[in-house]
Amino acid sequence: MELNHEFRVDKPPEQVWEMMTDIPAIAPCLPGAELQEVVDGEYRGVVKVKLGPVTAQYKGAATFQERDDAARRAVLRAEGRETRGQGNARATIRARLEPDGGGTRVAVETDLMITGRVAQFGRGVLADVSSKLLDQFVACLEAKLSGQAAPAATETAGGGDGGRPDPQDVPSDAASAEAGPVPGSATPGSAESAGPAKPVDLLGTAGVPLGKRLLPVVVAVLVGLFLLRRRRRSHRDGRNL
Amino acid sequence: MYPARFEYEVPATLEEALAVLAERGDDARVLAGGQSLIPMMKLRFATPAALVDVNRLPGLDRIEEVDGQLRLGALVRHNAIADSDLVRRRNHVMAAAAPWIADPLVRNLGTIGGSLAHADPEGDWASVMLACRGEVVATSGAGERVVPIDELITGMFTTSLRPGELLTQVRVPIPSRPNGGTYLKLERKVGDYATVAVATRLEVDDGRIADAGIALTSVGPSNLHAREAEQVLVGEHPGDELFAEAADAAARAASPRSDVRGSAEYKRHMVRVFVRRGLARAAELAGRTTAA
Amino acid sequence: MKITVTVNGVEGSYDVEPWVLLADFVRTHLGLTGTHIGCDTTSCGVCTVMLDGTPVKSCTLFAVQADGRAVTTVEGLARNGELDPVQQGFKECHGLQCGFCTPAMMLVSRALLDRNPDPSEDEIRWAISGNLCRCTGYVNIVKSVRWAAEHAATPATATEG
Amino acid sequence: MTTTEQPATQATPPGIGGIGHSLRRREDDRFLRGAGRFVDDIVLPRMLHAAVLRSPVPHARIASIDTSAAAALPGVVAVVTGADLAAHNLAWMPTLSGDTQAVLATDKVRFQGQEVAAVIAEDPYVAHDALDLIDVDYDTLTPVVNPRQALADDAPLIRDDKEGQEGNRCYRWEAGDREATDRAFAEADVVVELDTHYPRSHPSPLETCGCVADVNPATGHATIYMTSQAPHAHRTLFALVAGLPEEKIRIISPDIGGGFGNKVPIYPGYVVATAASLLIGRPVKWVESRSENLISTGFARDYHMHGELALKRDGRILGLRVNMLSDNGAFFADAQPTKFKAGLFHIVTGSYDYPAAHVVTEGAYTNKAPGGVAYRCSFRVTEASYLIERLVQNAAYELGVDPAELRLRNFIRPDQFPYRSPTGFTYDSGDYARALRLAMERVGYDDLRREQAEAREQGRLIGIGLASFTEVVGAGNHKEFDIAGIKMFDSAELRVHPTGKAILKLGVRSQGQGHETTFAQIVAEELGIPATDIAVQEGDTDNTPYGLGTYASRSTPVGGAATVMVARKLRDKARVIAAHLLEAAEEDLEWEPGRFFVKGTPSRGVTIQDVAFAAYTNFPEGLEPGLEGVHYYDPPNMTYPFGSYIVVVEVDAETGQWKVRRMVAVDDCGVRINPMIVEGQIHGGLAEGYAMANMQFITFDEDGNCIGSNFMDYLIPTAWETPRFELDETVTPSPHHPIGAKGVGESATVGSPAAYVNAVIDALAHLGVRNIDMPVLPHRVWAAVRDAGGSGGGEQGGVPPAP
Repeated sequence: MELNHEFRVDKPPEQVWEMMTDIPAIAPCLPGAELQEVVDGEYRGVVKVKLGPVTAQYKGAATFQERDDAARRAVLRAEGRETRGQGNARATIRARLEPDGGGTRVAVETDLMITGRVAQFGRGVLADVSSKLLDQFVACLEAKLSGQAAPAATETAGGGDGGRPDPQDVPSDAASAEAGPVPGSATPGSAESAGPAKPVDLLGTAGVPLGKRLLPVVVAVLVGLFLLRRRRRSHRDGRNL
Repeated sequence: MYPARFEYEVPATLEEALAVLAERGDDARVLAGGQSLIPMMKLRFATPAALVDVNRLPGLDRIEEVDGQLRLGALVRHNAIADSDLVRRRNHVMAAAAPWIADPLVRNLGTIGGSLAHADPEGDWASVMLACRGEVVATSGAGERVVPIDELITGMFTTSLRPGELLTQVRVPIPSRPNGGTYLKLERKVGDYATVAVATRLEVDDGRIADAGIALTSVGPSNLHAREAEQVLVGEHPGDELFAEAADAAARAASPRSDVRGSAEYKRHMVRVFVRRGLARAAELAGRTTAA
Repeated sequence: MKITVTVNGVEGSYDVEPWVLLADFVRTHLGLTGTHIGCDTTSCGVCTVMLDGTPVKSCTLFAVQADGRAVTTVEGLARNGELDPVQQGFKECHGLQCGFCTPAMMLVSRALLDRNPDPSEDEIRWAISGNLCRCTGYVNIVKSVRWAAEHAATPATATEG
Repeated sequence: MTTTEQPATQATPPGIGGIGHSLRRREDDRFLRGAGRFVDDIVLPRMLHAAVLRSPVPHARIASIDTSAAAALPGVVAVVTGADLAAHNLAWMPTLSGDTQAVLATDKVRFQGQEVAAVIAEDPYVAHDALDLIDVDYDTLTPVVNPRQALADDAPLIRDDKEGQEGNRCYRWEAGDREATDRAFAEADVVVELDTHYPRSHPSPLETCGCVADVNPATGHATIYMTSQAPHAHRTLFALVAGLPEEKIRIISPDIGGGFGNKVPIYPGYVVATAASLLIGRPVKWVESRSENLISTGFARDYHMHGELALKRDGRILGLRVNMLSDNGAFFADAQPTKFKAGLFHIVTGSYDYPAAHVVTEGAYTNKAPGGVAYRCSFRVTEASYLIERLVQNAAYELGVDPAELRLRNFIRPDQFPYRSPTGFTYDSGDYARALRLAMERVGYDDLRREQAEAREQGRLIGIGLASFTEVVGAGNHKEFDIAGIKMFDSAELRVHPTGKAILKLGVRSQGQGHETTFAQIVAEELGIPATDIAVQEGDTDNTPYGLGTYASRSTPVGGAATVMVARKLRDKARVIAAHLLEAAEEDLEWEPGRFFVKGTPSRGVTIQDVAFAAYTNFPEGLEPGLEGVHYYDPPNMTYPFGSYIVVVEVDAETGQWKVRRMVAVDDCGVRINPMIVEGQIHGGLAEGYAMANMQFITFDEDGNCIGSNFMDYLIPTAWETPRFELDETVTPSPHHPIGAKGVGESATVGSPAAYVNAVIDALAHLGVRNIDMPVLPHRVWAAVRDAGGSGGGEQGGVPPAP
């Protein structure tokens, strides 16, 4: 599955580059994530997820496969697995910054591969979940990059996802903080503080009737440790199976 | 086939249940019909620390007409709705949807309250309730609050129910004007989830559409309330062209994904077809009924 | 956890862990292996039993939920050694082949006939649509249920051969 | 209405119940009371439970496996990995196609769901708890999910374990005559082409696979209760794989909850449970879950086919050219005769008479489950029949000829039998035109065509689909057919007891086909002993004669023939005893069912029961006592059942949904032993054909995830969707089978998919639609109609995506 994103930040490229490659600083933008250690350039961490009745924990690691600070291009490869062996996820993320007036245009291509028991249960929702998580992550990242207080990334993701066409027809902008969070849900604010991450209710994420879709996905995002923002143009799908 | 271990609580009264839920907090899941939760546990996708079995709570299995509302206890089983004369007389959409939920045996156990609280975007009841302006009663130690379905469903498998709250009742207004509605579902076999399903409802007053409800299943991250499509209809005379226009609006509201059940393009097309057909059916029924 | 369940008319008390599914309880604890298990997703229905006279999928119900209730399995269909008309119908009309879905099909059919003694073919097909069969194409299962409807009160007729 | 070449064969009275009687089934009594005994019903003292850890990824190198936490869990007796098995030389096992397959992965995992480790525990809940605690580190590799991708130059090598394996090709095999076929195409006025994918399917019997392995630590005797369609062959393979002495292995195949080909291969779970029982000294049960069954055990089909049919303008077929690429998964584990790498797919020339055909088959390894079993079909005949019947139907549209008429013009004529086909089969007997005409009459073909034309004018779409298939079953003959080297004969042992009751023991194994009834009827026919007095025993290797088992519709053609032959042997012996009892010459005796009498004096006779008693109490001097015998039957040829199916559908072009209005099936399986059971077999096959045509398939996404891993995604029709079938029959006996029977368990699955698909295509043919791959899902129909006007030609393929 390929997810392509492009966005613009109102800051010079060198500054954006520095912020985006500071993994420890941006990791908390991933709901439920905890960066545990950095060993030889490998960023290791866990992501705890709670989706309706489903709970899962993923552990993973990300490394820069290529990083060209001068050209401001990088390839990050991340891989993770569910701790009970239910699934794996892998992503290759190519990021590229270009000056754009006084600001910076950020292009990110994510090639995401999700496998496992959950991925066997129909495909569409996994893709939904992935996009949604990326969106949450990006919203947080965007806020960071532009120096604002991070929005409640975890608690967005109601039905009214900004990436969807025709948002007025989607159930309310359920981004309201009231919408469904479980006590103890990580918020970017709290997650930034050190300490073990608590499970995160990914609101809009997987689950399934019968456990159909879930979220190895999440790992993918751990991956997404980086990047993006509002997705402009994302291949959401693919083809008919 | 072998769920992980959990603790089991089986309160006998609502008060007891609420106390247990308050005490257990997020560790506990409510066990109602169990027809979605237990399979998830068997596959070990879900491993709750405790289950609170609410099936023994008295009084939650009634279907009644009260104050211009159809009121269904949260434990009313799908088949009880399918078999209910009261529902058949008062709500076309529910009557049309009930027989197509899961399969006959699952319908013997699955409950309307459980389905709504589970908030599966491929679930049928949320769309029915969105189209019918249903609401639920959420009960906790602090009392009751009434939550419109639009506000209940906050995303995929996610609701605005608060910790310690139990969904106890579902309320659906009974229209006073001539009305009709239906639920059209494309499923490949009995028990299959909808590839696409559409709930449609019309109330007609003096030849014009006084109120309309349209909601979509399986074409977004949650059941979708097609408000723009509803607005196209209100105040107009029912007719094929109008319905086609509403269908287009509903199709725009859908954000389906391609998967094994069909391409995104096809699903969007099916929304259009079902909204058109559903509205035609609703208008036909409205033409036959008189005010309740 | 201690539960009291009436199985095929006999009441008993059992100690069972909460996570034991009713299907597993019936098969493993009670040794009633006529109830089968065929899927993980509440789809196939071969685990069907009657709970207080209503057919349910016993793989999607914990044994503790049956506390104080009556469970009927295929072993409880025959009365005083005489086959239920549904059982006779399945034999007369070749309603079974491998026999794996058969107990469930018969219990669902019994429940249907209790509610509707003279069902049409459509009504039969609808009633058994929560249960899968891989062998028969359902044709003879439908015939078997009709046979049972038509022979509700009469003893088994002689079979050829 | 029934047409037969010979009067309905009921030579015996109902009291004996020989051939032609619809005897009620003897096996029913236990199933009706819930007293069947399936593998999972077996509980042995001190029995342990095995659970298998499976790979969540389709292709990866195993970096490490940490089992310590799992092993430490209370109740866990052992955790087994590939390395443990390798120490006993059991990490790999041979497949039925002469390849190797990992029992537990040691180096790489090669498909999602592959067996990686196993837990042996005191109860199944603990075993599953422990699975969650095994930590496996995978270095993932690019998955190969499509055979074309597999054969591309840059494809990753899947089978790096095999010495000398350079790419992902696993076989290439040809049949027919290339030059003659090229010549035929040169002479053609019209060439019709079809490119279609027969999707991956799975037999998914409602009972999953499993076993209880019980190795006695004192004696070393292994008793393995196992879901096996071929217990004898499995015993031999176990001996070869595990190195156990064969006399110490007893395979018991108890009641089988459906097989359909799924229970032919040996699976890693059986080997693990047996090895664990051997090492631990306690019985070990392993029963797979449904998703394990769907993602790891023998699949079927997955053939990518390209066919070309050369015709003259007058509709005469000149030749056929076929290129087929099969997706074999990670291990070449097709269950098929050794000589034929793509099974009997080369019978793809079908029911038609033309001189030239050339078939090229090629197979590829992919990162998918291994299998290639004969799912309710005889070794890839299903795919073959589908291709030719689709091609012929499309040819009719190109030529503007009615599809029935085109078939009638090209059928092999009755006087051409035995007919040597251009790819080397010798068809035994047939009357194809009669079957088709009967089907047309039953369905009211001409009226339907008129209705179709009228409906089109009103904007409604009706389609009429035909399929006139020829099957080939009853393998084998020993010259051409063996599985893993064992020739495909089968056996029957008959013992008539002194009181005239009998027991028949067979090498085949029923999975619901009613052997306990039909095989008793064969004996009843031949010996006149009432069928109800004959017990039939199968599935216990210690107590039945060697045979290759039940699959590919071979029980009646081979096991049934063996039964006839052994019964006739005993009848010959009975005649000697009868002559002795009647003090008459053997040649002066006449036989009627159940009795010998002296010619011209019918009252002077002895019953078979009298003879049986005498065989033990009063036999002639010099004659071997007793009335028992055994026969191993090596069939001289295959048998060729055939039939014509007509399906009528209505299509909603707006939604793409289609509904079967009529389904008429005329089958000719030769002589029918028990018509009731034969019809039941046909019903089941027609339903499975419908399932594959409409909804049932396994596919993979580009990441290698198996979509269709459970019954919510792998859809099996219920009674509500399944069409209502109308059956009829013709009877053309097999000339070489001792009672003229041909076998029927699979014909309907072989023949019917093309009829359903042809019906949908027929409804849309006037729009230009020529192909929609199975399953004919609503969105594919909708897209085909939408694209029909454009250059896409209204084709809807179903090939899984390549990354």
